[in-house]
Amino acid sequence: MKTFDVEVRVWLKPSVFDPQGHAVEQALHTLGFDGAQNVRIGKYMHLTVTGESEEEARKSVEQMCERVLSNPVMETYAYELKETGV
Amino acid sequence: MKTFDVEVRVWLKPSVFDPQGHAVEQALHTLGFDGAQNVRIGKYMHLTVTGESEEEARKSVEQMCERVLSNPVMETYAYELKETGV
Amino acid sequence: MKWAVVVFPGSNCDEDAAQAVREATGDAVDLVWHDATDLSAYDAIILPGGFSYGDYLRSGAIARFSPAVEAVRREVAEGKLVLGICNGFQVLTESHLLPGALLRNNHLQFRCEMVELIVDNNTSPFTRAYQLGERIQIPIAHGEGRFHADPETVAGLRNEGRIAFRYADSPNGSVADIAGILGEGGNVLGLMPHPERAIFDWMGSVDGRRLFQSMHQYVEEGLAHARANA
Amino acid sequence: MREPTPEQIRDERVYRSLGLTDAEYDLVVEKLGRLPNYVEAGIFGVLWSEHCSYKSSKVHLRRFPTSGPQVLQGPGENAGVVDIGDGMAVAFKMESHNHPSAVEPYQGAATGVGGILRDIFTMGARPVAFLDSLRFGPLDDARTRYLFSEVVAGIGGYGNCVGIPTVGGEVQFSPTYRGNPLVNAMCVGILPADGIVRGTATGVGNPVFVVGARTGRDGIHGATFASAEDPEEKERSAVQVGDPFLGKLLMEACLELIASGAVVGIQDMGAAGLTSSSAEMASRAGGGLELVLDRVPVREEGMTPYEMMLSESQERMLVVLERGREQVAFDIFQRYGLEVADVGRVTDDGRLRLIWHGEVVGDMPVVALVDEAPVYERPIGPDITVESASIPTSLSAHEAWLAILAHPSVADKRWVYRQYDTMVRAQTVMGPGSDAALVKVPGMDKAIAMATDGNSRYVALNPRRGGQIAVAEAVRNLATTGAKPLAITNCLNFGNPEKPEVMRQLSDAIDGMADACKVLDTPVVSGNVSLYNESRGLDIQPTPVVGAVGVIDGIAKRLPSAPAREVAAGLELWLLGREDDRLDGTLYGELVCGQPVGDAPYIDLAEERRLHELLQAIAGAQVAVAAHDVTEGGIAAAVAEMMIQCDVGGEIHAPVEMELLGWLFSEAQGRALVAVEKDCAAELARLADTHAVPARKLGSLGATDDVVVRQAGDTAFTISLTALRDAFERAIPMALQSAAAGASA
Ligand SMILES: Nc1ncnc2c1ncn2[C@@H]1O[C@H](COP(=O)(O)OP(=O)(O)O)[C@@H](O)[C@H]1O
Ligand SMILES: [Mg+2]
Repeated sequence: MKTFDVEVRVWLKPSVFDPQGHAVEQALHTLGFDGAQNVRIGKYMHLTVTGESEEEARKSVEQMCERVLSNPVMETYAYELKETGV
Repeated sequence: MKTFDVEVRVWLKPSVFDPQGHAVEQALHTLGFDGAQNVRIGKYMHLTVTGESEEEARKSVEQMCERVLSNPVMETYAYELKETGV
Repeated sequence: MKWAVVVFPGSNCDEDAAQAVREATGDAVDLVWHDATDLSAYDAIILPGGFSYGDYLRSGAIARFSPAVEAVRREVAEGKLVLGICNGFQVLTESHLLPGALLRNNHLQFRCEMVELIVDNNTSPFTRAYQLGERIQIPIAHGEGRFHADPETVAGLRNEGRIAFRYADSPNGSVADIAGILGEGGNVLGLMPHPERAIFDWMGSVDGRRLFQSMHQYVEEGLAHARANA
Repeated sequence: MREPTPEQIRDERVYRSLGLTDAEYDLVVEKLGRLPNYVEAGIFGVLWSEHCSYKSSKVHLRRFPTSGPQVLQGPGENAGVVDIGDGMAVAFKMESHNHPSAVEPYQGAATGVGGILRDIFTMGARPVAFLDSLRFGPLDDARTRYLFSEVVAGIGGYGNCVGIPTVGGEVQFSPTYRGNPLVNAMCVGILPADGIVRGTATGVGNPVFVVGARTGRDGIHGATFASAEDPEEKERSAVQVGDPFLGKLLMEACLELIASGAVVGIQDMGAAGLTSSSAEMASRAGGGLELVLDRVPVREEGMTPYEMMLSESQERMLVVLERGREQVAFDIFQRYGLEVADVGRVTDDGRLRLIWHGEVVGDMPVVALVDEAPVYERPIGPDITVESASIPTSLSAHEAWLAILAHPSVADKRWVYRQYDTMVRAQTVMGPGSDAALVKVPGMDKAIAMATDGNSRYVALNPRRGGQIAVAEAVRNLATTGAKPLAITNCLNFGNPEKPEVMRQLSDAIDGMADACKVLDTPVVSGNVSLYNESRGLDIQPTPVVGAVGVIDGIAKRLPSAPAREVAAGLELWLLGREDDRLDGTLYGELVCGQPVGDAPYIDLAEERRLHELLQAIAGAQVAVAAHDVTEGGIAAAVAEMMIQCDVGGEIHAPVEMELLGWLFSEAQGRALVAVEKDCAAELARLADTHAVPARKLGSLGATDDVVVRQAGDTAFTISLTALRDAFERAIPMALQSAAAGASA
């Protein structure tokens, strides 16, 4: 059994309005960070998973992303995975 | 003036209890993803910034992170920055 | 004495706080827009509950950059009384006028109900009308009220008598059951429960009145003292 | 993507995907005198959709009574308005957000709350309360638990943030809603009786503004798909995300703008966004509007006129100002950091004209869009035969009592409402947990009473009587607190109107509701219809939901639903209304048979009205300590709820001539339970007598820690109050314990 470090990022699909990103962008402008644009805020998740192989671990992470970690109606995800301690 | 793509990740310090990560971990176990452990949930932010140079852009992103995007009392952050269209 | 209630975009307990002050003390209250740069005309300032800037990013994180919060900082240094209720408490921790932070409730839900508080300090300008150890009924209404601070900070708060109120039965997982804390100078109080919702009998409790009356008494005594010395 | 040409729209029947039938398309061509282009066809499609035009229900809705001396504004505006005396009025309305909530429960519910909020403040009213009426499948299903948890979170997420208390509502669970949950939200606002603002675009040359959020590509075709039969189609509409923070700023800015007197007309951009708001405002004024689409602030680049007109981006309003006073608007909106754009002007040629890049891209008669939208007299199925059934009494009274209190429809809803801010604004006198909510009118010794109700089991069994009961129950909840009922709003959630049997349910239920509104003197002042509530070809049970509003002058008169614990022991319990032991339509019957059985429970509207008047008299004379109405679960549930709430047991006596089990669980209407002090009992009996309402001493509180049921002098049985409390309080939290499993992060 191997253990893998996984980082998942989940964000709203581009067509979905992100009120939080919008409000934060406005706030950044007020504070003088005029160059900040297109702010979108999503989730960043860190976890460890176990699996016989990297392939198996990837499969399970993908399932988790689709079923629990993201809401496919409005979100998209991406993840990175690497074996721990290697 | 150059434009940079920036990805910021913010997460709770290890000493701080993360109830959301805990709840997601439980949910994953209920669904049979027993190997999922140490789930921590933070924020993932995407934005673009402008600057004369990469160095200047980095400085400004660091300021944003420290002043606005994270709260050092309970959070840590990391970011990646790269020039767009390059 | 004269009170200010600062209104941030998204504040929603501003009128409630003003109503409570008028009812409990009979004093004059102004609602002051967040772009105010000078609050020196006021004897006490309330940062009210609500969702300033939608609580986006972190509650209180954006409001703390308002000109009014800079003005509050100056008045705190002058020894004026500043009361942050719920979102106001969050603004105070975000602006480091109070230590610690308020995180998402441990059960992840918004929670609104009457709770029992224990008065842990009855010598501050905010709590002098209560008995030490008294149990009072004040409603809460928050999703991010779990007080967090590192152990040294919590020990410091305890040793300096700066824990003003504790929950009898914590509704959110706060460290040391903290519901409200005092600032270093004793003239800033942040608390998650809403004393302005415990003013009239029909609200189910009138225990919030004495908080505003404590502040009134303290300020009036100070003003009388100043007049006598003048 | 290139838009289809007018000819392609005709030849390839593109109009079908825009929600128009062949016949409707032909009618559009006839009204226009030419082929519609893509944006025009899209506009007709949404405005003639069921959601916007009420084409299947309109002929029936006319049978509702809508007037009365208390009515200041009936149906037709953004919300109804009634007079509450002393120069004040309340505006209120209820709306459904069923389909969006089935797809994305959190945002669906949140945007439902945001939408109804805007309907209220556009009337010039300060919103003061929300109520939510929810229906889900059984909680043993993970998807249902997910929907339920997220819908509740979404309602709280929006309501709590905008700072308006959610003070009441209901949640019912039945297999009929498994594939099609219902989310109905109601908002109530206060305004001066002479301060009503309407959604009319009058005054030729007056400027028209879009204010609030930018227009994006969200929810294009939400209104059309809300009425589509195919669930796959329903899902195609993009998810709209609510921004309660912006919603709050928009509300404050609009109320300030209205107070400035510069507003001629204002309307929310709800379903079908810019299309319905502009067409409806022009229609009400009998005039026209010209919109320059290049000036609409957009969130995304490259948006077409079609997308701009059909977008359902949230938190936007259309405002017509008095010419010359534009600066007032600019100043106010700037202070709130909101966008405001001058997008056109009022015309007198009766046309909705759209200009883009200097060209006319759409030009349609307003009358054809709104007033002459098709109206259908859909076929109505045969009369529904109703038969009283004899229901097997296989569940013992003891078992049934516990099972009923543990049924999630009856069980304690604290898990729900403690996620809502029920007290913000600091005017809540009675919040959730009482029969009706009471919210004070600031600065006056007066409170608005409100409640929602709608039991679909009764309507499924006997639509007409079920409709009567829906109104009677909602209104009774007001009277039980001592308030005077004034008017109702409603949401008619039904199945597919193309099925004659569904139209029969709709028609009969409307007749029943109208009967009750007439007798109880509570006209219908606003409402909403949601059809095509079905999944996999199965229609939901017909579910009319009623939101009732009343007033109580003098908050000291209010009757809570249970006495305070300290005063409870020693109080007498009285039953007002008739004795009944029939199990028709009861929850007991459904528990035993697995489905609704028999006729709907007994109701007599004249008796009902006398009861309501009696309850007001009791409150007015301050004779009673508490009152609670008898509804689902019958006397057994009502007694248990009162005893659980005050945490004091007691005993009750069943009449000798009644079948005990039936008597405990009958859901006969027109009844209430009252707790009185011994000294006041005679006065209570006298008042009941003058109101010609049967009244009987049912038992008393205290003396025992359990609930003792007696008949003919003997103890029939005893049930532990602790067991009842556990059943009642734990049912929903326990069912949800595994809910986290279904929820996404
Ligand atoms: N979804 C909800 N939102 C707010 N309050 C609710 C909700 N569901 C139930 N409640 C409250 O719980 C109490 C009991 O509801 P219910 O059993 O439907 O009452 P009733 O039978 O008197 O109509 C009421 O005070 C009601 O307002
Ligand atoms: Mg009731």
